[in-house]
Parts: sequence; structure tokens; C-alpha cells
Amino acid sequence: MKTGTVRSAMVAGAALISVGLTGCGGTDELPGAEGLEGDPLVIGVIMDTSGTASFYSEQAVEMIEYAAEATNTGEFPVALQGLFGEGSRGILDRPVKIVTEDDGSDPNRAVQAARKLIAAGAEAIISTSGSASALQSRIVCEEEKIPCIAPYSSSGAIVQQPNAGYMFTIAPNSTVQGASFSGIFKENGYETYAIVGDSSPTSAAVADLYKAAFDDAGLQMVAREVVPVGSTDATAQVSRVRSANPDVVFDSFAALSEEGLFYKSAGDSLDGIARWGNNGLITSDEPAKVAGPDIEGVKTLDVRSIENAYGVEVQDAFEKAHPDIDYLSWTTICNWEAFMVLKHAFEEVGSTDGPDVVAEIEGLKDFPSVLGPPGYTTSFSADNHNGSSSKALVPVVLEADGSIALADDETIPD
Amino acid sequence: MSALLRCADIGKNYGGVTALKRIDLTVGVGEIVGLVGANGAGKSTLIDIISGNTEPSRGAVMLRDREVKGRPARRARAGISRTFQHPQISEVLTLRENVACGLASTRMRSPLHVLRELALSALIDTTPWAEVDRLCESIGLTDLDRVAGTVSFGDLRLAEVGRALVQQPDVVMLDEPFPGVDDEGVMGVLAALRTLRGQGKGVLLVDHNVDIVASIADRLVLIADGEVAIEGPVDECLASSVFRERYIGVA
Amino acid sequence: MAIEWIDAVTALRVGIVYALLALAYFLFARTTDTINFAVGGYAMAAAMLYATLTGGGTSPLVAFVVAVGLGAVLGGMTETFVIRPIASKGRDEFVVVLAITALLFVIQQLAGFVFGRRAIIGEPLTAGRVELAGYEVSFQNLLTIAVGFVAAVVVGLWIGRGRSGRMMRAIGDNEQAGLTLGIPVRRVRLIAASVGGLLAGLAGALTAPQAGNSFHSGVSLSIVGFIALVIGGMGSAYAPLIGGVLLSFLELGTSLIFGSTSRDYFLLAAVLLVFIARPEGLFSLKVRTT
Amino acid sequence: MTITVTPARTDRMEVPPRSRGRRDTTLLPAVFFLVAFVALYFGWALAESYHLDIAMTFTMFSLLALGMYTPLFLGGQIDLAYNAYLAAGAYAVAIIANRTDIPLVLAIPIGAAVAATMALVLGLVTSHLTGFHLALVTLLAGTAAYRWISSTGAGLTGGASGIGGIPRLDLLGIEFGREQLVAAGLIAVWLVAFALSRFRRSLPGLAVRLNRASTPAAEVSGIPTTSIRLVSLAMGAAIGSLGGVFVALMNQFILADSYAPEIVFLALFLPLLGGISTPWGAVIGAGLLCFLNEASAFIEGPGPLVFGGASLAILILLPGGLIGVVALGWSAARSRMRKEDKL
Repeated sequence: MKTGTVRSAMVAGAALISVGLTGCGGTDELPGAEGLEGDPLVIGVIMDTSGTASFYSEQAVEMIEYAAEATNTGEFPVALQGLFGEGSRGILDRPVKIVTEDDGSDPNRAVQAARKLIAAGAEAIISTSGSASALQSRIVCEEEKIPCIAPYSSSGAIVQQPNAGYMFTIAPNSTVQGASFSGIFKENGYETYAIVGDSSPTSAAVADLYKAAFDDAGLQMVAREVVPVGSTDATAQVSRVRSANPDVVFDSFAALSEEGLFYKSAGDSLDGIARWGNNGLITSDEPAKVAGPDIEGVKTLDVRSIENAYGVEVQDAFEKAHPDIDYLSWTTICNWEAFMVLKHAFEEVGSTDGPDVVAEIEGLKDFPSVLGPPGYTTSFSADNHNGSSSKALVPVVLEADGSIALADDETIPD
Repeated sequence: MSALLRCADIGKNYGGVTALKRIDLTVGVGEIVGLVGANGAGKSTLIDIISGNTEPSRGAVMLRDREVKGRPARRARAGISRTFQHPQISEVLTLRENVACGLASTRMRSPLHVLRELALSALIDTTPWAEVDRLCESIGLTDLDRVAGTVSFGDLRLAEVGRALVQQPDVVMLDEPFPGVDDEGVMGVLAALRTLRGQGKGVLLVDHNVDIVASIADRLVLIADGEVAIEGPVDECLASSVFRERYIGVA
Repeated sequence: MAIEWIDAVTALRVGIVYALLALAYFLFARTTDTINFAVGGYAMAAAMLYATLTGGGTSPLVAFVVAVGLGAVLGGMTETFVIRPIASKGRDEFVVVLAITALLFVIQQLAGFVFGRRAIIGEPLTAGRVELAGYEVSFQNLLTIAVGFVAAVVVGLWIGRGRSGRMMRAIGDNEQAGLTLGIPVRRVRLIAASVGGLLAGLAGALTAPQAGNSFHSGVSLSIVGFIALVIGGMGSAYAPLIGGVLLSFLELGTSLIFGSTSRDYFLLAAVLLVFIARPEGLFSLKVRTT
Repeated sequence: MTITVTPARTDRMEVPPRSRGRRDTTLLPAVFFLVAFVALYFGWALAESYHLDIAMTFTMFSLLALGMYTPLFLGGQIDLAYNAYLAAGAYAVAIIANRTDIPLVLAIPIGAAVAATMALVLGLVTSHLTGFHLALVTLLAGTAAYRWISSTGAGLTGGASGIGGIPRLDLLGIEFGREQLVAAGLIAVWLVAFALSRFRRSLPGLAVRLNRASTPAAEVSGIPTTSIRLVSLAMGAAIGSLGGVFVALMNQFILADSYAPEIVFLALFLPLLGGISTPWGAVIGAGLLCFLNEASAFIEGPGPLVFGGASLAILILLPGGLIGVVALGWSAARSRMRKEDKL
């Protein structure tokens, strides 16, 4: 009994210490906000520090913080200076404050996180977590009448009713991408395709959406394969794809390691078959690292163009501010755009009134964009909460070392 | 005396080893039968076969001239209860709760009964605890709130005897119930067995202590080499040379 | 659907890894009487360590030895700090199982903390490929099959013939009797647990160059290893080997014939079938029915 | 040993005094938790909108943990398909609301029936096998169910895009908005935990627990061991499905991703964290999980590590869980008080 008491006291003590150690959150300084008067305007960010979206969510949050700092100091790229007016700082002349909430990519916690952010005073929410989180938390946006942006969520379902009234996306979603991919495939004269994904629900859903787009375009599916998450081998899938002999293999992976595994297992056995991946392929260098040189020649669609001076300026400045980042995901830059759309809408409305801000975003036309080739702009409408068109997409090809090069031989038809 | 329990031509082989050759045994109405034999003679195997814990290789078990078959729970509900040589008790339940488990044989006879008990359990406590307490008291088991894991070996045995008796069985089989049990407990169990005898129930009692068994049994059965070596009234048996040779003489 | 012979090589390579995991389960089950769900965690940790070390320029051979050693250490530590303390208090077997499951999660989270939360891939032990009947087969694949097979056979012989193997079996059947016979129960259990961990570490180190290992692959490795054990049964030390290879062929075969979309359903169906038809596994000592 | 046998005692024994009967120890914790829940609801949950979501998460994990408690901690049966049972409740709500004209409230019994049937089938298949076999087959079944709702069955279940547009439950003229649902959820948790704590001490509960200690003993006591094993599995599954019903009604939207098998491993430890000597331990464990989730906002990352480590430490060092610690402290304090009294 006595040793039991001592032991329990020790465990209780350890638990208390661990909880105590962790209670060191606290308020962030508002970077660059010196001299700005008024209550901070809070932008809430749903992030993922431990789940499946953690690897791109981390960069996304850094980009949002970077955008907030640039806004507070009033140092905007040339492309925006005319838009916001000389000497514009903060939003509505108030300093901007970023508050984050972790949801671990768990949809149920995303709901909690969104409400918690609103309780902390958030006037808008940017969701950098997984698609499922964005899908679930948009309910809160609508209920609480708070404009929300999931900048790079590719699921078209996010901006479809019901519950899509207050949710926007920035990057081209799977519907737009599906049309673009099928356009390219038709242009190349492909008639049959195989689709390969992983066993996560996200991958399955994305595959369904692409399949629908390809079928609409008259392409014929000859194989559909799944690489279970956690596999160490994908030769069976490669085998079946090879023997179905499609004109093009399309990958709809959400799990990046398995995506690399597929190309690694394929080796050179898919030679002669065009290989296209969804843009998950370039959210991280993970697929390229896992696949090694076998990734060479796989094509996908990027939203960045080296000819877009505005986009390049933002990316360069961001990378300079974060020298530790060794791979810049395409998802990251979408958050800059999301932030600037919000700033613009708030200032046009002149208040933080949710319904008015949403109406303003819905009326937004030809907003200068960091995405796509030069001259590409972002526009929304009441029935289109996805700001992009296929014109934002740039065909790219992966090199043997995992680097991204323009695919000059591919064009997206109108 | 009509037969309450009858074992007809029971045999048991384990692989190539013969545990029981051929056993015929009866327990009559209101009769206490003492089953004795050396270690490994097959007493426990016979009880296992009667209670359904072991399948016999041959033969049948009849209760009131009807063959009993199937799993032990079915036989328990038919009226056969038993204890184990090594007490089988839940160490996390209290003594009272362990004993009360025997009530299942009368109150949980079918899945429907189970569901009814289940539905009732959330609302009211239908278990006749007073009855359980009374029974425990009668065999000298007290302080029933003790958790079984903390009590003496003797009290564990008594709790198991209690569980067997609370089933209101037609036939009770006690497999060495006395080692470790204090005098008061032995008296209590014996008294309870006499009560059962008075009610026309049958008892099959196994113990190494021939004195205790002889003090209460109406008849003795000696098993040796997988067969009934001798059976009959206690005095005759004890006096018999066969009994001395094949059981006591061994010692 | 054409099935090529090269697919059999793949199935064998994957199956050998499953078999090593199943054999690790087997060792724990026979001596410590636990289904050690953490073996997938050992394999994952070994794989992550191997990949991190080779990625940092350590020679693959050194990394291999260190990674396999990590598996052995984890196995021994599980026995010493988790299984033994709980079992010695005479608590339910499932409390041990739950504790081990918690341990698996701790190992995963620690691995995520130490090695990072992204998939990493190790350098192969031997680079190069060999041309075999029209296919290129990498040396790493052949090495995996050879090393795994040899390890499984050596452990099988050790359990079947060796002195400590005999003691292990004695303990597995009845620990109390083992003590009475003067067998150093604690030491034998510790050795068996370490060897179990070593086998899991071997499985991890061998797969590290094959695919991206990430901190959360421990659970799936644990599951496939356990399925392999269930299919093979616990009848002899070679049962897990056969179970692992069978499972791998089953997986690959159904994927090839019916497509990979239905893999989870086939796994469930296979296990249900084994339970209904041969609950004791394909090779068993005794029927484990109640 | 010789014994002088005394004449038989009288057949009828005296009726023992009532005070020696069994004390009902289920009421005190029930009252305590009722007070705690009322205070939690009015003092905390209603204060902030997101508190309601946390309270709902607590409800869901409580029901999940109470469901697992039933077969596992009473009967020693490791059932790992609870993600599927949870999904059965949630999808019953979503599908009934969107695709049928059946009154929404019937989702509760329908979800429970689907979950219970699934548990029964899995229990029957493994009825002659050891607990580990049940663990494996239920784990695979949970995984297969997850696969089905997220891909193959997506036409019915909405797959990764989920099913939205679930209306508010309207029952007897009361519209169950967020506040009402949380109140109903807390009441459900309280009722289930209270009923289980009574069940635990009732004859069927004792039967389940004896069967766990010794199947032969249970059998010879006349306990229908197969039936009660299946009943406890089905009961647990039905309780788990209730958690899914509440979450779906609360969020008005469901997603396959919420029902991945990982959630089971989280729920598995909850009763142990709280203490398995009573179902209330499961409730305490769920509360601790929600607290740690909130605390992990400050932890930045290793929240699951803290949770797993705490579970492991409690399993090894504290067989009684948190309740055990309190009980130990209480008995230590009492014995000290007694000593002082004597002095």
C-alpha cells in the first residue's frame, strides 16, 4: 500500500509537471504593427501540427504570418500597391493578429477549432488543414457568418452546397483540374486511362471526381488500382496497370509516400505510357525522394509560373525570411492570395460584417494573382466560390532529381 | 430408493491412456454418496463427465432417468451443480457476489431471461441477496463483503460450495471441499448436506478425509484403476478388506 | 491477367518480412505469453533509424547492424519494463496487451519526434541489379529474401533444437514448472524477447530501402505480422514463416486477379475463413478452443 | 484429522439482520456525476459556443469508452470495431435524414441495431477462440467498414465528401439545437454510466465478470456463457453507436474521415485512464482526453505522445487508474485520521 501511494504520487507529480511545462502559450507580439492604432483584427488559422496535413500546414501558417507582417508594415509587392492605396497598413487601419488552432486533421476537432477561433475574436478563418477538416468546419463558418477560405483544398465538394455559403477556395479545385487534365489528354490523342490512388478516403474521393471528368470527356477507364496506405510494395498495382495498357496513367494519391512508392515500383515498366499525377505530387519532395530517379518524366499541373513577377517576388521574399525551408510547396503561396483577398474585401466593405464581406468576395473580379502565368487574375461569383480557372494551371514535369521544370510540350486547351 | 443420478457405462480415454474403464454409479433420492479413491483414480474425471466439463468416450449420464447432454451450463440448469478441486472463483468479486452467480442456473435459463434480467438490472435490484446471505451463514461463511482475492483458501472453497448450493440443485457434487476449511465450516457444509438429504436431493461427495466422508455418507463408492472397486453401505465398505487394500492400504 | 514469375519474387520478398514479424510475435507469445502488438513499432523504428543513418552518410552495413540492434533493445526493454511488471502483479492478459498497444503509440510518436514526421527511404545495402530471365532484379530484393529466410530458419532451429529453445518451450508451457526445474526463467524470457525484437528490427531494416517508412507505419506492420501469425498458427517455429509467405502471396494474388481496391475485404474474408475452418491456424499444436 | 460430528443444526437458519446485506454503492457516484454534469453544463458549456463542441466531443468519447468498457472490462473481450459502430450511428442519422422519409429519431434504434448485429456476427465467428482472435477480426472488420464507407459504398455514404444537410432533430415539439443536444448527450452519458454501474453489480453483470475469471466456473453456475458474451458485445456496440448519433446531429454533417480505425485506439485507453473498477472511470478518461486535447494547443505537437505515455504509465504503475489514486489517497487519509483519533 505504501509503495503504491508513493508511486501514484510520483505519477501524479509527473503528469502535473508535464501539463505545467506545456502551459506556456501566451500572446504573440504583432510583428511590424508599431504605430498602428486600434484593436487588432484577428484572422483565425486552423492548422495541423500532428496529423496528415502537418507537412504543408506548417509552411502555410508561416506564409499567413508573413503576409500579416507585410500587411502590418505596409510593405506590399508592386502589383498590390495601386490596389490598397499609398501607405495602407494593417486591415481597416487596424493591426492584424493571427491566432492559430490545431485540429490534427481530425474533422471533429476542426469544428471545435473554428468555434474556438471565433471565440478568440477571429473575423475570418483560413483553413490550412486537410480537406476533410475544411469540409466539416465550413458548417461553423456558415452558422457564425464568418468568411472562411481553404486556400488550397482541392476537393470540389467544399464549395458545393449545402453549407458552402461562407467558404471559398483559391487554387483550382479538382473539378477545374479534371477538365484541364482531360483537355490535355484529348489534345494528345489519349483514349484510355488507368487511375491509381491510395486507400485514404481523400484519395478515393479525388479519384472519383477525376474519373467523372475524364468519363465526361469521352475517355475510357481500363484500370483502377489502390495502393494501401502503409504498403511496402506496389508491384501488383503496377502489373495490373501495365497489362491494362492504357494511353495514360493518372495518379490521384493523397498519401505522398505511397505515391512515390508507386513510381518506384513501376521503375521503367510503364515506359511508353504517359504518366500524370495530381498536384499532391509537388506539395512536398516526399514522392520524389521515395521514388528516386524513377520519378523522372511524370507530369503534373502547378499553379506557379516563373514568369509571374508578382508570384516570384512573394515567393522569393518569403524564402528569404525563412531560410530553413528547403522545399517550397505550391500550396504555400495560395495562402498569401487568401490573405490579400480578405484584406481587400474587408477594406472595400469598410467593416468586418460577415455577410457583407462574403458578398464583396463574391463580387471580386480580376484580382491580381500570385498564381498562374502573368496576367492571370482571381475572380469569384455567387455560384463559384472557387477563385481559379484552368488558366492558373501550368503543366510541369519532374526531373530525375525531383526538381520541377516547365513541360513545354503540353498546353491546356481553352 | 429410486435413482436420481445414474452414470451408465462411463469410460474415458485420453489419447491412448485410459482414465476410466467402465463406471456405473447411482445417487438415489435423499442419498449422500461418498466417492473415494487414490490420487489419479479418476474421481475428478468422473465429476467432470457428469457436469459436462469433459466429454466421455463412452456411456451416458441420466438425471431422473432422462439423459443429460450438452454444455455444463445446460446441465446446471437441469439440476446438477458442482465445485472444483481447485476453486474456480472470480478474485475481483466479493464472496457474496461469487455465491450469487449460482443463481444464474435458475434465473438465466434462456436468452430471454437474460434480456429480462438485463433490462431489470438498470432499474431495480432483483437479486435475492437475503437468500444468498442466509445460505452463506448456514455453511459458516461470513463477512461476505470481502473480495475473494483476499480471503483464505478455506473460505474460497466455502464460497464455491455456497455457489453450488444456491443453485438449488437436484444433485450436488463436491470435489474435495474440506481441505483448508476450519471446523466450523466443515460442520456448516455437513449440516447443509443433511438438509439437502432431508429435501430428497442427492449428494456426491469426494474427499480424501475418509473420516468426514464416512461420518455423513449413506454409501461409499471406491474407484480404483478406472473401475468401481467396491461400493455399499459405509460400515460394510470400511470393514471390507478390498477397501483397505485398494485404498487405505495403498497409503 | 497475366501473372509473371517476377511477381512471385516480390511476393516472397514481402512475405519474408511478414514472416519475420510473425516470428517475433511467436517468440513473445511462447515465452512471455503475450501478443506483442509493438513488434511493428520496433520494425518501424529500426527502418527509420536505418534510413536516417544512411541518409546522413553512415555506411549501410553499420546502419543495418545498429538498426537491428535497436529492435533487440526495444524488445528486451518491453519485456523488462512493461510485460514483466504487469504480469508479475497477476493482472489480466489484456492489460498487458493494452499496455503494449500504448507502447506502440509511444514508440510511433517518439519516432516522429526523433526522425521527423515525413517518410524517409534508406540506401540499399547493396546497389546494383541482376538480369534474370528478362527481368531486372535488384540485389537488395534477393538479399532481403536470403537474409530473412536464413534468420527464420536459424531461429527455428534454435527453438527446436537448442538448449535455450527447449527451456523457452518449457517456460511457455508452464512457467511455474520451469522455475521448479531450475530454469533461469527471467533470463530466458529476456533473451527470447530480445531475439523477437531483433527479428522485428531485421524486418524493418530490410524494408527501409524499399519504401518510404514513416512514423505511423508501425501499426500496419503490427497488423500484417499478426495476420501472418494467425494464418500460420503457433504449431512450430516454421508456422509463422509459412503464414507470412502465404499471406503475401494471398495479398498479391488477389490484388493481381481482382484488383487492389478490394484488398481490405479479402483480408477480412481470409481471416474469417481461417477462423471458421481452421481456428488453430494452418499448423498448430492443439486446438485453442474453450 | 479426526472430527467429532455434532448433530445437525436446525434446518432453518436465522435471517441475518438487514444491515449485513449488500450496500448499494452505485448511488453516491451517480449523484456526484449528476451534480458535476449540471455544473459543467450551466457553468461552462453554455459560456462559449465552442465549449459546446468540446462537451459534445466529451459525450462522444464517453459513449465510445462506455461501449468498449462493457465487453472489454467486464467480460475481457477485445472488440476493436468501434469506429464502425460509431459510424453506424452517425450514418443512420445522415442517411435517414437525407435519403428516406423515416422520422429522424428512429436513427437511434436503427444505428444501434446495425452496430449490435455487426458485433454479434463477429462475436459468433470467434465464439470458440481466444480474445486475441476477436481483436484481430474486429480490427479488420473496422478497417473494412471504413474502406466501405469511404470508397466502395460512397454512393450511399457520401465517401470523403460526406453527407451534409442533416436537419435539427425535432422531437415532441422540442427542436434539438446545439445546446439541447449537448444537454441530451450529457444525460445519455449519465444514464448509460449509471445503468452500467448497476448492471455491473446485477446478476447478468456478475455472470459476465465470473465468466471472465473462469469460464468453467461460469458454466457450472448455469450461466449461458455464449449468450452473455454476445449480449455484452452487442450492448457495447449499441452504446458506441449512440455516440455517432449525437455527433452527426450536432455537426449536421458527416465525413468518412471521422470514422477511421485510429479512433478506437484512443478510446481503448480511456476506461483505464479513469479506472476500470467502475464505468465512471470511462467518463473520467474521456474528460481527461478532452482536457489534454485542449492543453495540446500549448503543447505544439507531442499531444499524442503525452497521452500515450500517460496511458502506459498508468497501466504499469496504477492498476486502479485515476479513481484508484483518489481511492488510495482517501483510504490513506482515513487511516491517518483513525490513528490520530486513537492518539
